[in-house]
Amino acid sequence: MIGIEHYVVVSSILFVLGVLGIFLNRKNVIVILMAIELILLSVNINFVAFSAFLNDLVGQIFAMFILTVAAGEAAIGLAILVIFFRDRGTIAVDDVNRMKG
Amino acid sequence: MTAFFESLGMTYGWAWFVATVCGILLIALPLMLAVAMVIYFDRKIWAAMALRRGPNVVGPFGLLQSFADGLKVFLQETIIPSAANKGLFLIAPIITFTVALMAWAVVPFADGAVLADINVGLLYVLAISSLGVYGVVISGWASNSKYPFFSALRAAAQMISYEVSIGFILICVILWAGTNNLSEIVLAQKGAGLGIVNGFFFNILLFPMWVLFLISGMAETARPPFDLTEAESELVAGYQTEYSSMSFALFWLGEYANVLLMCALNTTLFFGGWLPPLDIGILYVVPGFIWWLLKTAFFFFVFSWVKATVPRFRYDQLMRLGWKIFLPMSLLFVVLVSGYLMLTRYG
Amino acid sequence: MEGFPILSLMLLVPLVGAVACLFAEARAARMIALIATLIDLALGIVLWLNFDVGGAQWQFVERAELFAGFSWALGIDGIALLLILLSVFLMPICIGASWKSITKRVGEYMAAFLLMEVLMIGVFAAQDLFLFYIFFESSLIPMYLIIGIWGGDNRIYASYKFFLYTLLGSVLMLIAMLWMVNVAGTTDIPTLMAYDFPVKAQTLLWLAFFASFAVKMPMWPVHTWLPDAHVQAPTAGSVILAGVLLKMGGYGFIRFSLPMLPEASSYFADFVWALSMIAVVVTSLIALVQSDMKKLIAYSSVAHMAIVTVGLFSFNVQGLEGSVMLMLAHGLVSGALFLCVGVIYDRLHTREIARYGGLAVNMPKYAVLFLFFTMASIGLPGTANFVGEFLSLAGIYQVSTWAALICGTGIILGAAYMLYLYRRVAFGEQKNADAAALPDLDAREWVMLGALAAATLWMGVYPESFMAPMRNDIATLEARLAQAAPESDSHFEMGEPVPMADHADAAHEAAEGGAH
Amino acid sequence: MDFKSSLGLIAPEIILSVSSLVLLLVAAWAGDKASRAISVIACFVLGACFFLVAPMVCAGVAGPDAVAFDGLFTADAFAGFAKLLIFAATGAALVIAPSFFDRTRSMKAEYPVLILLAALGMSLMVSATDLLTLYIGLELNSLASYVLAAFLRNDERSAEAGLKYFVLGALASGILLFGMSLTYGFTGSTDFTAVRAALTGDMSTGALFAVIFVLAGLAFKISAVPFHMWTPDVYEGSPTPVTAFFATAPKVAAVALLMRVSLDAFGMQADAWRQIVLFVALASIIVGALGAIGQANIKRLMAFSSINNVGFILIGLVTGTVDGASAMLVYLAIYIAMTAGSFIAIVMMKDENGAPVELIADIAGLSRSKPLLAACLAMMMFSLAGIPPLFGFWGKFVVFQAAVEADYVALAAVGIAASVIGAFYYLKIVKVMYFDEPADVVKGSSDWAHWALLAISALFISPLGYLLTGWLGGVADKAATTLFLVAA
Amino acid sequence: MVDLTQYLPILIFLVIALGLSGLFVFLPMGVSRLTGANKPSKDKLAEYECGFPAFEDSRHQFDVRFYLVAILFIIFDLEAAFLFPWAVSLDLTGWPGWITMMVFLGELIIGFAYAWKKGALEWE
Repeated sequence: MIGIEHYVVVSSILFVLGVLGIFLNRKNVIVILMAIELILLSVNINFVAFSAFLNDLVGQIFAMFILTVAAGEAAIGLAILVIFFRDRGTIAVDDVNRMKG
Repeated sequence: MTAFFESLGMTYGWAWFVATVCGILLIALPLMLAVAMVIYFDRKIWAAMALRRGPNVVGPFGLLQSFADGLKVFLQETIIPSAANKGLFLIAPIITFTVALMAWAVVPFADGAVLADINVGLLYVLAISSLGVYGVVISGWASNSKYPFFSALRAAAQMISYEVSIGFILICVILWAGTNNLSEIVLAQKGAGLGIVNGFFFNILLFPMWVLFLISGMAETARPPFDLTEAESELVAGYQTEYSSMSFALFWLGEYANVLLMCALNTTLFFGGWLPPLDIGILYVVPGFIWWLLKTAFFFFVFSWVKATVPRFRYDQLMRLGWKIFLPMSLLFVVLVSGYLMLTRYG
Repeated sequence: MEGFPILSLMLLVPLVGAVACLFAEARAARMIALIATLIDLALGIVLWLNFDVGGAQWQFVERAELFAGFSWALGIDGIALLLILLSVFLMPICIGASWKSITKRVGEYMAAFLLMEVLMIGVFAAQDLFLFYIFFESSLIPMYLIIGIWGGDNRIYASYKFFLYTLLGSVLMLIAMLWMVNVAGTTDIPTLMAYDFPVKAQTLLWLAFFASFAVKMPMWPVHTWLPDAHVQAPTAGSVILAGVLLKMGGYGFIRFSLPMLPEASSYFADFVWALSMIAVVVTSLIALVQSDMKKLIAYSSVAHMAIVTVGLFSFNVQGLEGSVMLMLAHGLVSGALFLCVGVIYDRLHTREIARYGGLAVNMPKYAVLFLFFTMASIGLPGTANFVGEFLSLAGIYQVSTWAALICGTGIILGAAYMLYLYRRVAFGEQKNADAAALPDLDAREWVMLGALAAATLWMGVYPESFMAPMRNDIATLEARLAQAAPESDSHFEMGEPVPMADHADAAHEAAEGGAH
Repeated sequence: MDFKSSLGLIAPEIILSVSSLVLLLVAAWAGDKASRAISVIACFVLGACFFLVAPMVCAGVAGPDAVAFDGLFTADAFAGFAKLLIFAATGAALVIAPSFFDRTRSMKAEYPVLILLAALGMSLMVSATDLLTLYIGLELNSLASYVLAAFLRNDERSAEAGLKYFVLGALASGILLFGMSLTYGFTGSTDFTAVRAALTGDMSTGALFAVIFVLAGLAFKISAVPFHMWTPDVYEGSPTPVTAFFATAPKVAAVALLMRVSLDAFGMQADAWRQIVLFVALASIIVGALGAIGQANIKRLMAFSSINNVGFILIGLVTGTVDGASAMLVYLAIYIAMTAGSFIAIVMMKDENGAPVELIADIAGLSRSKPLLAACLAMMMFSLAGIPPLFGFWGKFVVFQAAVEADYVALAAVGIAASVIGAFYYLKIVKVMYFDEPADVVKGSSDWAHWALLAISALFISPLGYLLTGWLGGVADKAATTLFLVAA
Repeated sequence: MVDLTQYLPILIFLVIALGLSGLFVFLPMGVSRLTGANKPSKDKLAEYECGFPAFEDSRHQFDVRFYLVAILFIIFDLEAAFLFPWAVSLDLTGWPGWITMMVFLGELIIGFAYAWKKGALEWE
């Protein structure tokens, strides 16, 4: 039988993939957006799994909220990306470098 | 059916499995057959409206035309353009067709005649039909060709635009029925209109929603007059331009399966599904499936009728209709329906 | 005078003056500053006259619970009185010294000086630990600006060094203060002075205070900011720096390290002596080779302050009295020496010793006064420094012969570099034509230097005027220290000095035994 | 608490949301020419909220009376205190914006709306006593902030700032969310009180991970080391009024949130997170101080300054006592005044074309051409460095006092010693303005609103600020006490 | 745990549907090889461009309005996601539930009106 650990492990793997996607990706900012979504989805897996496991609906409600916020976040991210692309003509990660300390 | 297979000496689990597989095949295969037939009827109706004959060579009255077409594409060469993303190019039609089939899993054909009687049936339908966009977008992208790409973008924008209003329309239905389960929605329509008409359409608050749903359904399935995705004069054959052979046919099949699904949903959500039109005892003698079939066939006729008679929309008109008319209207009706229910039923 | 908040008034007058100066143009700002400082001087004299010698330890006490944690508590004992007098005495002279030499941004300059005066008086008058800290630390800002804006060529480096050195020292002190207040439950300095902190904790506390006061003092080897700051600061800045700011360190030792942490002070006495001995000798030698007048005097300040520290850490009445006297004397004399440098710097715009020579010929009045202050700095009997140095050395001699010997050497070296300086500047042939043409002192300079000379003489000839107010306080301090005073090496044997380590142990035993 | 009284408790939030929505419509219909009017209205709205919250703070509201919606939301004095700071800082960000954007004609009517929405988000954050409310508030604030960072659409740096802020901010909320999901899983609830009750005794590894992830996510939001990388870039790239906003209000919100989460929800496991916070605090102080040294852009410098200051604030958290919490609140209040004042001064520095002056080299000799402006900025710098008698000293003082009282003497010593490094670069600004030869870049005048705000903040951080210590300390004590009251 | 067995048929359906459609795609490819209909050539495999060779990369920029539609869709679709559970439990939540949702819808409508006014829905 699939236990709660399995869900947590899967979500942890997705989470780590998402984080790695942000940091290792050198090509395209869109990929970063996808990595962020991946992180949020891993969290959702956690919430839904815990919710079912605990017999408590709050987790699923939380997941709904996360979905909504993720949508808003994606929308704003895309909008900013479009602005960036208009200004700079590229969305390569390495080109996000106009400011250096 | 499970009991039948159990009586053949199987354990419960196996019996259930075999029964389920049989049920699936009982849906999928007739569906494909039906698709072949409705393509034929589509062309026939269209021809009749234009005072033409339509297919009439293959078989009696040209009945076997679709099968001949099918055989032809089956034997054709599958061309994969050299610039295409091969894997995605082949996956796209698979997704389209699979998704088109999947949605049928929760459609009740008659009382109890449903493969998976899940409590979120309507959500499931909505979810699965959203996935259809993937097939379209992937095909347009994977073709790596200009016209399919534009077509795919247009198709995606169009589908998601109307999906929004469909969502709100469905909310109205759910509000009234108080459930997400399709069978229960059908049962809720029993005598819903003045105690005698089986169907939500006979309701001053839900009738406009039905009209919206019908039109949105056409737009959602990119049927004429909303077939901007394959407007020949602009986009050749749309996202399927680069496809050939059976891959091409799968889009075709999927599209018609979706059209049929829309007809079935019209039936199920607003016209009482398998119930007879009127809540009169004698009408219940006729099996539910027949009623369902008749109603669905009727809606298909409506679809063809519209296709034959209404000129194609421009893209901006299409988007305006979806976002500026349907969406506010359906939102308004969510408020009205729920408010009415609060005042009368729950308040 | 009972009940009249004279101390607050003394703080208020220059503060108001500072604000007024900010908005005044150059001429008016000078006048405002002079008037404000003179009023404060007058108030200071009133304070002195009303000080009840032999009366209560803390006089002119003001106390108002202002804000969370600490209060507006002012009050002075004899030592603070003397240092306040020194401050208010030097301030008009500083203003006078800047009368002509400062031409740019005069208003801000005067405001900074008046602010300095507020803070200096505040430091000496504060009776609340944190109030003291605020005054103590705040003095960095005006001094930083004075050096940085009106200083010499290398002023930025000097101002930074001054600021960061002293800040680093004092923040550590803040932690120590926080801890002490937390343990003792009060911020009242007189209470804290009688509070017995755990001996174990005292070590760290003492080091934290030491970090602050040693830098301020300045003690070798953290003195390096001082020559830079002096060299770059304008004349009046140097005067105030040498005259008063350095005394804050000494005052800190008297007020905090010694009475609040007697055991630790005793424990570290050897350490302080060692540093002081090194300082006296090393900085004197360095001073010998200086070619820049201000730098030379700055190093001499370090040496003098080292004698102050040995005096303080001799733990007996002579030493303590001597150090206070030396602080006062040094405030007057080094201030005067910087003024002397300023006088010729204003004329020739160089501090290079070699550029002068034979000034005695064309500037006789100047040469006389310069000679007087040179002699005072050396410790000529009859001047203030003699009293201070003699008492300090007498004090340290009672506990450590060796320290007294080496510090005495420093005084001889002091005579060497000061006389050498004087010879090069005032005597000899007039090899530089421009230096030979310098005019003598004008009336303004004469008044300034003359006043300082008079005060120096007074202190040297009749020190009792200054000893009397602090006698009781020193006695109290000595009594407080008695429980921990290090064992003397003088009375029992002549000969081998006790190695450092043993010394420390001895001090420990004494502390634990509470003997003596 | 029934529904109706719950609504009463969220009155400021209701006002904020309704007015921001209405103003959004006004912005859409009236267009950008109405932006000034909308800003003014938004200021009034914030003012109204301010005075709605103020009595609550003074009264020290706490306990069950302050809990709305079954524990989702708590409008206690602690939240109120933070809200006051947030509203004040937000108002400042509104006031200084128009003249900044006017030069490039980029003042959009949406600016005040976004600011209001961000304020609403922060207001929710500080009142959150449930992970769900926390998340919603945080995201509302973040989303508005991302847009604000990229507000100058034609400015490359602004777009880049927005993108960076977005990516790293989203990552931060992802980390935070993951921690929250684990918290939920291991405690079975999202309510702080229940989480606190569940997290007693020995903690499982999973719960430990939950705590670490949540704290890491929040550390991101307050730009504490090692999650500070975004700060300099975002501060530099964003339009200066937005930077001023970022440096003030969200800091308060995030710190208050961090306090509530760690002291309330994770309060029973203080030993588990104390080491982490301690490390983060020291690292922030040191990195913030060292990182600022080589900066040529004053906004970047202020970014490191904010990192540095966050470190000092966190020292209060390490103590985990009421005094520590109160000290944090006092520090925050003073920090807001100092930072807002500095940024107002920075906004006021314009060259002859009206373009903002951001390079430190360009403000050389400012004390000659603009003595008052230079004096104010110098005051802010000395205050940030913590030099008495300026009020900035008091913030550091109370924090270190709390640390010493809680027996973290070594921590306080290291922290305060590191503040000397910080003093170095604050002095640099003063040095450039006062000691260097004039560069004569800063020209142009500023409007009275800027001067007024600058005067207020300067007055607040001047020695006169000490007159407020009693009152400020009292209010902060009350607020901090309510935080612990809820926890108890 | 929630009873998920009722979803099992759907899973089986998915497998069968995938198999079926996969069969339809790949079987003809094999058949055409066998029948000899498979004769790819360079021109045949070129992408369709009304007979011309392709002028440019087909994946160039496209109209930003598609982004806008996508963004709007995401938001409205998720709003619908909140409505579904609300719609089936209206009898349980009562008036507070209804009012809350109306407030939510109101906010959404304001956003919608804003987007409309700002021209996000225009498609010229």
